[in-house]
Amino acid sequence: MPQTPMVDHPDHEAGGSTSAATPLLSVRGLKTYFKLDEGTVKAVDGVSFDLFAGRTLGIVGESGCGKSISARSILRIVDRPGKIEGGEILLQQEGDNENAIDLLQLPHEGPELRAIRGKEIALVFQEPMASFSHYYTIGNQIMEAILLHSATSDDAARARAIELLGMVGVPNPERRVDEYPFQLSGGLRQRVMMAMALACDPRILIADEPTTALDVTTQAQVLNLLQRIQKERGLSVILITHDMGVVAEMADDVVVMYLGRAVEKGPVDEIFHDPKHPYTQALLRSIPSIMAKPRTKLATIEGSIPHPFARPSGCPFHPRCPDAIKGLCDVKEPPTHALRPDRAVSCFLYGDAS
Amino acid sequence: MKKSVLLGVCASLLVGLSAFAPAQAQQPSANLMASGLVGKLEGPELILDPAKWPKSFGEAPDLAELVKAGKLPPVKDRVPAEPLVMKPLSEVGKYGGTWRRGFLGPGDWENGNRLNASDKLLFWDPTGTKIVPSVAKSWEQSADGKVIRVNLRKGMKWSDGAPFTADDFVFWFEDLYSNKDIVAAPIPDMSPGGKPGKVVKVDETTVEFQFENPHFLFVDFLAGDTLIGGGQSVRQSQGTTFGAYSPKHYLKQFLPKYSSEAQVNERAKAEGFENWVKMLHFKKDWSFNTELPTLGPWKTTRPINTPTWVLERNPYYWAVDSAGNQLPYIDKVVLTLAEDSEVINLRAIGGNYDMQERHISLSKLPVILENQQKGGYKVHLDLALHGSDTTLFINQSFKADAEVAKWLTNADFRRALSMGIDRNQLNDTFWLGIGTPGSVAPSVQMPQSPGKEYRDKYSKLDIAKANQLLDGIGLTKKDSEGYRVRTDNGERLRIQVQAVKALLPWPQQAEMIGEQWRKIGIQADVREMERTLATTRTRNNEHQIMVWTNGGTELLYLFPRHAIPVDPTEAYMGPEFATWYASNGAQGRAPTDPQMLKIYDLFKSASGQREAGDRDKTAQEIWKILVDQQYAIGTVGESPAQFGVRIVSTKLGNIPSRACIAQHCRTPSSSHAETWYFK
Amino acid sequence: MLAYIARRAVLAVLTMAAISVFAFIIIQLPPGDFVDAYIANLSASGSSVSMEEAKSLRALYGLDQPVYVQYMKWMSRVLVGDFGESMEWHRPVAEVIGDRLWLTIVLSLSALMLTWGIALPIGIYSAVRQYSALDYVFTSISFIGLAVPNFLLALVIMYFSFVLFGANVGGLFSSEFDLAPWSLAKVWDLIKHLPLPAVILALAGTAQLIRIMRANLLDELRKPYVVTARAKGMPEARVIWKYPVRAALNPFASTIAYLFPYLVSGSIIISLVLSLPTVGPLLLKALIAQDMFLAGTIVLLLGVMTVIGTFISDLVLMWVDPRIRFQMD
Amino acid sequence: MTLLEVKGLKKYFPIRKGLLRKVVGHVKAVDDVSFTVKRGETLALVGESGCGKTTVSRCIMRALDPSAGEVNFTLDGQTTDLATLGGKGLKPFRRHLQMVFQDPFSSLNPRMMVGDLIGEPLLINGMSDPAERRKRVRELLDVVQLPVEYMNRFPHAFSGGQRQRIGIARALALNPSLIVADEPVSALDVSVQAQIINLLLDLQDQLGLTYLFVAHDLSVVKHVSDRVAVMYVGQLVEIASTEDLFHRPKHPYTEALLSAVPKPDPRAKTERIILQREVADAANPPPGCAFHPRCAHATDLCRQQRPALVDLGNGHQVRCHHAHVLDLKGVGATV
Repeated sequence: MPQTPMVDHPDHEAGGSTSAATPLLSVRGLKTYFKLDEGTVKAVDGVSFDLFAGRTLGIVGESGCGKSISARSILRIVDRPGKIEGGEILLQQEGDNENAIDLLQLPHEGPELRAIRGKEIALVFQEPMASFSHYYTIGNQIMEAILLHSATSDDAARARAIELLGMVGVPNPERRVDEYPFQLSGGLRQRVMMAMALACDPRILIADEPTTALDVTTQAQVLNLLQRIQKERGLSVILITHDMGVVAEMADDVVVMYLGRAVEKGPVDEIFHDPKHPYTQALLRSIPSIMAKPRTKLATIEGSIPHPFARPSGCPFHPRCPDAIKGLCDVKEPPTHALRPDRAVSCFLYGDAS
Repeated sequence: MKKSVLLGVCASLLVGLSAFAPAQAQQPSANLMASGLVGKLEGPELILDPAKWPKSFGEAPDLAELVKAGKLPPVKDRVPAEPLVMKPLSEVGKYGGTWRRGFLGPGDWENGNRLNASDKLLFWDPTGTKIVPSVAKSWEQSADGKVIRVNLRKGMKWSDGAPFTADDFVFWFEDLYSNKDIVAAPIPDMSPGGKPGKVVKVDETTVEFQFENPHFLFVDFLAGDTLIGGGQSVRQSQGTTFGAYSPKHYLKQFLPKYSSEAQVNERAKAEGFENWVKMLHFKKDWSFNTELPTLGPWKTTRPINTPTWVLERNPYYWAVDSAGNQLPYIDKVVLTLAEDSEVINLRAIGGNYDMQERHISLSKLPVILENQQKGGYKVHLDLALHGSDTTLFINQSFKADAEVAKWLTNADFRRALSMGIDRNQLNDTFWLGIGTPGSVAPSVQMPQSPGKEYRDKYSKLDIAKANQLLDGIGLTKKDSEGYRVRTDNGERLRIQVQAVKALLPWPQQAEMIGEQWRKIGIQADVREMERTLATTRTRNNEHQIMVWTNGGTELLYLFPRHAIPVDPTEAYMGPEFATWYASNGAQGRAPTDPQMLKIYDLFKSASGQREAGDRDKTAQEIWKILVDQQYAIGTVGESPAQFGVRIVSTKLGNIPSRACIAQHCRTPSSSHAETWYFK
Repeated sequence: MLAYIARRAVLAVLTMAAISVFAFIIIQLPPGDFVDAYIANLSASGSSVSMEEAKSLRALYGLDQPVYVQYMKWMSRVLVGDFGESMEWHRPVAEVIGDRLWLTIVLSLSALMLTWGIALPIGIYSAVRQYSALDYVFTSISFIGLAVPNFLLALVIMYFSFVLFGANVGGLFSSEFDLAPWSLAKVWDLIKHLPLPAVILALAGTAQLIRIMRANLLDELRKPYVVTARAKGMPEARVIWKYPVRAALNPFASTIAYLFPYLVSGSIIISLVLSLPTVGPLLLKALIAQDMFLAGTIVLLLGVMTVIGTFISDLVLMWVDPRIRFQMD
Repeated sequence: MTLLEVKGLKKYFPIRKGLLRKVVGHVKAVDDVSFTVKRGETLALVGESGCGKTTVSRCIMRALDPSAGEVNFTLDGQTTDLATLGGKGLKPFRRHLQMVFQDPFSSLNPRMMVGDLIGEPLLINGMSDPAERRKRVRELLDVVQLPVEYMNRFPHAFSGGQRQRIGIARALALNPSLIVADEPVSALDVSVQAQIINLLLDLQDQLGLTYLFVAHDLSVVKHVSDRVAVMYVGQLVEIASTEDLFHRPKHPYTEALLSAVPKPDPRAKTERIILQREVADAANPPPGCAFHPRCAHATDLCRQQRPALVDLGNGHQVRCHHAHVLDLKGVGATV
């Protein structure tokens, strides 16, 4: 059983209303598969989670766990040969709490879907260098986003772009607007990325590893900015990261993913202080900590993440799991067990499946 | 190098395509004569008896128009009082038509020159063995051989209408030939025994060539493709100034003598030439300068250095048919530029040329025959008169490797090499069986032929005899692979054979010969070379054996260099000896081989022999020694390989079934293209 | 930026000077000279040149002088725009090349436009619809196009156009227009003759370009900025054209360097086979004939074109790729 | 017991401009860096991207030629300045200095089998007997805890962690004295990262290795190093024992760096110090202290005079004018 001290913190302080409210975005049983010659990679395999208005949902996991593909699936911009094979992505309509539209039901590449991209749900992601084209100025690329979703003039769009740049803390926005992405430092680029994402006032911001490529001090700046903007605009954020530190600092709710499955969900404090799933527990133990004593060894998870083609049978974590039950975990996939409305774990150790 | 690769590919592709040809085209060999492809040597008949000459003249309709318009004098005033009268081969022809031909650019100037070769003073009959009049009406030689008198045609005119007289000869001799700025040194043709001769005007229509020594060969020279006898078209183009006459009335304006050097130089500058000499070379070149007065049947109206070289009828041409119609019948010759000879072959097969023999490749014969009907042409095979298209010239002055030199200069060694060649295999493979295997000696049809036995002597495959000879001279030891070894160091004796891809695929042929020589234990190292490299090496005496044609040797005295090393320009049998000979012993090296010395003696003695018959006998003697000594090894000759595959439109009339293709015949001119016509 | 351009310009001029020396040396490298080549050529075709003729020819062409004298004389003329006279063509080199240069440029340009016009859309399609049926079709065709040497194709097409249609093969003009001065009718005649050689010339290039475009674009399509653009809600076609295609085209700017000499020479082998009056065969002939000034000038021209091409390609790269523009200094 | 002494190391890259490509300035990538590494210890070199830490490691490995300074390497009691040696002179030292790279994917030749990859340095250094070599490779695989049968596989068959183990085995092949590890775990997943960190610690204990550990992740550094050197814009700003540096930082930059690290505990309510502006340009550093434009404690002195690296005792060196008076927060302070 987990060694982390069990602390009773039923509710996250900012998340009091989670169970009652309708989620702004609800992902249900999402499946995104890549059919390759070598076999099918189930990058996302039946993942469900909810994003509530004004909150930050952290999706955390190691490489290959499907967190980025989940994010792209929401916008339906998964690269071929990836294909969404099933599930629902329910987006609550603005000003309408009852009816949600299922994004997966919208026509492929149709105008309805495009109207949602960028306008309703915006994306900021890793590698701010590569996320911009080097052939156009940042102004051009921000204005493009504005002009796509509103019938404004070029001049108005430009003014708005400058305003946005100022808002995200880019110094000299009037000058910077005509610069190219490669002329900016990594931190500034990520700010510009953020400005571009915010161009059309989206309700949801998906930030996919927004600070991974940045230095710590810059990361701190960007995370601060993200928090500020969220507060100012009441944004709902999906923060995708592998950095447990970032999740701990930023998220209200957390989804832990492993090999395409959500193994555990819950409020951030519970995930860190009362992890249920053996993977979450092991992961937390293996993080090097700045507070550790020098030259202390870390607890490790045996083995390595399986190759996507060699996905283990049963529970995907069972070969590395210290608590694996032979004949069960390696045979059957564990169901998701809801401990509470906002707390779930996918493991045979819980509930009455065993 | 790249080009030869390309041509190889093209050729093999065409050969590949020719596999579709019906079987009848595959084996023309045995029944060659019966195939109808090889006819008899024939051409128009010259009517030399003035009594039989026509009294009135006809002319081409377009000229008649000009006469009517007053732009041209009437035909009777244009044709000389003593014209050359020819009875066309079959019938009197009709005027008109354009003769379409292909050429390869300015480097292919001979393509057009040869159509105009009747501008020589004397010429050959269609068999290529008898001298007949051409520009000159007649000739006489003094008994001592020192004076040759040439009688011109009364009333003969240049193509611009100006009279053609003895002054044009004197002008050439004094103002051009004797001008050191234009001609650097006197030519042997004009200087028998090293003493320069001169040209003297006797009267308007009589010229004498006078020499201090007897020059019995001079008449032959005037008829041959020589510097003196070649005619204006060929000998006064491409920066050279030979021939025997020149249009004084036109060219004098470009000479300092008739104004001043400053004046002509100024004009040269104004016209974009470096100096007056360069201007003169351009102005006297009929293929570039359309204004130049000429004597040929056609004159250039669009110069050679354009995509189409156009020749149009000379309105003052001095020959008429037996009915009195001024020749030529054909209005125009259009030579279209092809970037490559493969294209010429393909276009000829496509029926795009009316008569083309130049650049047509023997290897394409099957395809050519297959498309006769469709292309609307007929194929004639004109067999050459020289002995060997592919000749192995063995360098007698080689000295870079003493051991190799020792063998190259050994007669039995050379005989063995010759007997080690399977000429039938070569003939079947590369000549489609059409050629005749044999030595270097010319065809028995030629008066200088030493006889059939010399076509065959040492020139039949006889491995046993060859091995016996090689053993006999001491090359008895062999290495593990059966090759004979050198006597100096015991290593394998390797003989280098350098070959160029030119007239025939010589490198491949040399490889085949090398294979054949395995049986006599001789290792041949074939070196394929670019043409200029090969000739430069031979000039530097670096080659051991050079593969080349012996074309032109059918008349030994007119073009001896492929038979005897006398001209350093091409002396594959011994460059050092040629230098020695040409410099009268001042340079080079004298041969020690008594047989070689005897050949030189015989060759020199010929110019002192008064009777043609005696000179022919001397030539036969020379050939006997040449064949006996095998300084050059003949393989296959008397073939149509060198421009002897003639594709002629079925629309053309008066076409000879076989034409003389020897060098002195100036193919196709000796069959007088001016008598051909479009039916 | 100006300093950069100036520096490149100075380098270009120096390179050209070096090229002129190299061009001359290359032309002089093979043994013998124009007269040797001339004699060998005539001898092989049954005519002859005597010692005397050879001597006067050498004097006429100045071949009896030392090489450096010949070079200096040539260069002093080249510098004032006179490239000397072709020994074989007996016309000023500029004139000999000039006639063919325009035809070559017209031909090469049409081949080029054809290449780009076909290859770019197909390349883009193949990349965007990777592994679709049509992609496989295009891929197979372009591999065949790459594998078959285009002169072979030219030969086959020529053979069949003769066998099937009895068509006059090769050339850029009908015989009646060969002689005619330039006129609308002649231009039309040229236009009628252009497609076959242009298609053949374009073919291998097209196949190659399809492959390059496809590979470049596949690379670009995987880059995050494409996802960014999609996430903005841009229509797919606009995403592809504005971003990855623009980036995939970038490497083509550098091909301009090779383009320029190609514009001048055309394809030598194809021109030979199809008997096109372009500069390529002229160069080949001039080299074989050792027509010094003609060959030298063409080699020089090709060198200069390469230098200019490189220079222009640098400028174009600078213009299309802001990174280069801003990171130059 | 000093194994490596870096003294006054400088590496300047010239900036050329204009028609004649004149040198108009220098990027001072490494500007007067001095430190020592004792035998058997781990010195971590930390700093943000562009601070010069990788350039320092390359100058030590002599992949780059230092512009000035000494790289004294002590072997069998004999000290040699590697900075002055040429290619031939360096050769005997190469085997004693080995490197472990960040990216285990690109640093291994994909066409060589693991056995050959690890055996290659042995072969180059004269172990020509294949059987002997195989024996050593086996030992090495054992040391890095990989199954021996992996010898005959190609690197692509392995996960990132396994590849990094192969890279480590390769570096260990010649029994080096010093291993320069350049971000050895930053490309790895968390769960695997822990394994490699532990392995590096174990190896050091077993084999008495000395590490120069170049990294940007302070959490990792905390786990592996005995001492830490912090770089900022080409200069060392602070060196101290790990304990001292993390818990009692003396340089405002170190303090900011430490505070910026996200703590994996939602309850740890750290006050993050958000540095203003961007890192200074190494081609054109500000006068005085390079950090002053971003420093909350900067005074006129800081703007005018460049501080020297001062030893505060206990080997704790700081480059700050106000080091003695500032009261800075370390990581321990909040727990």
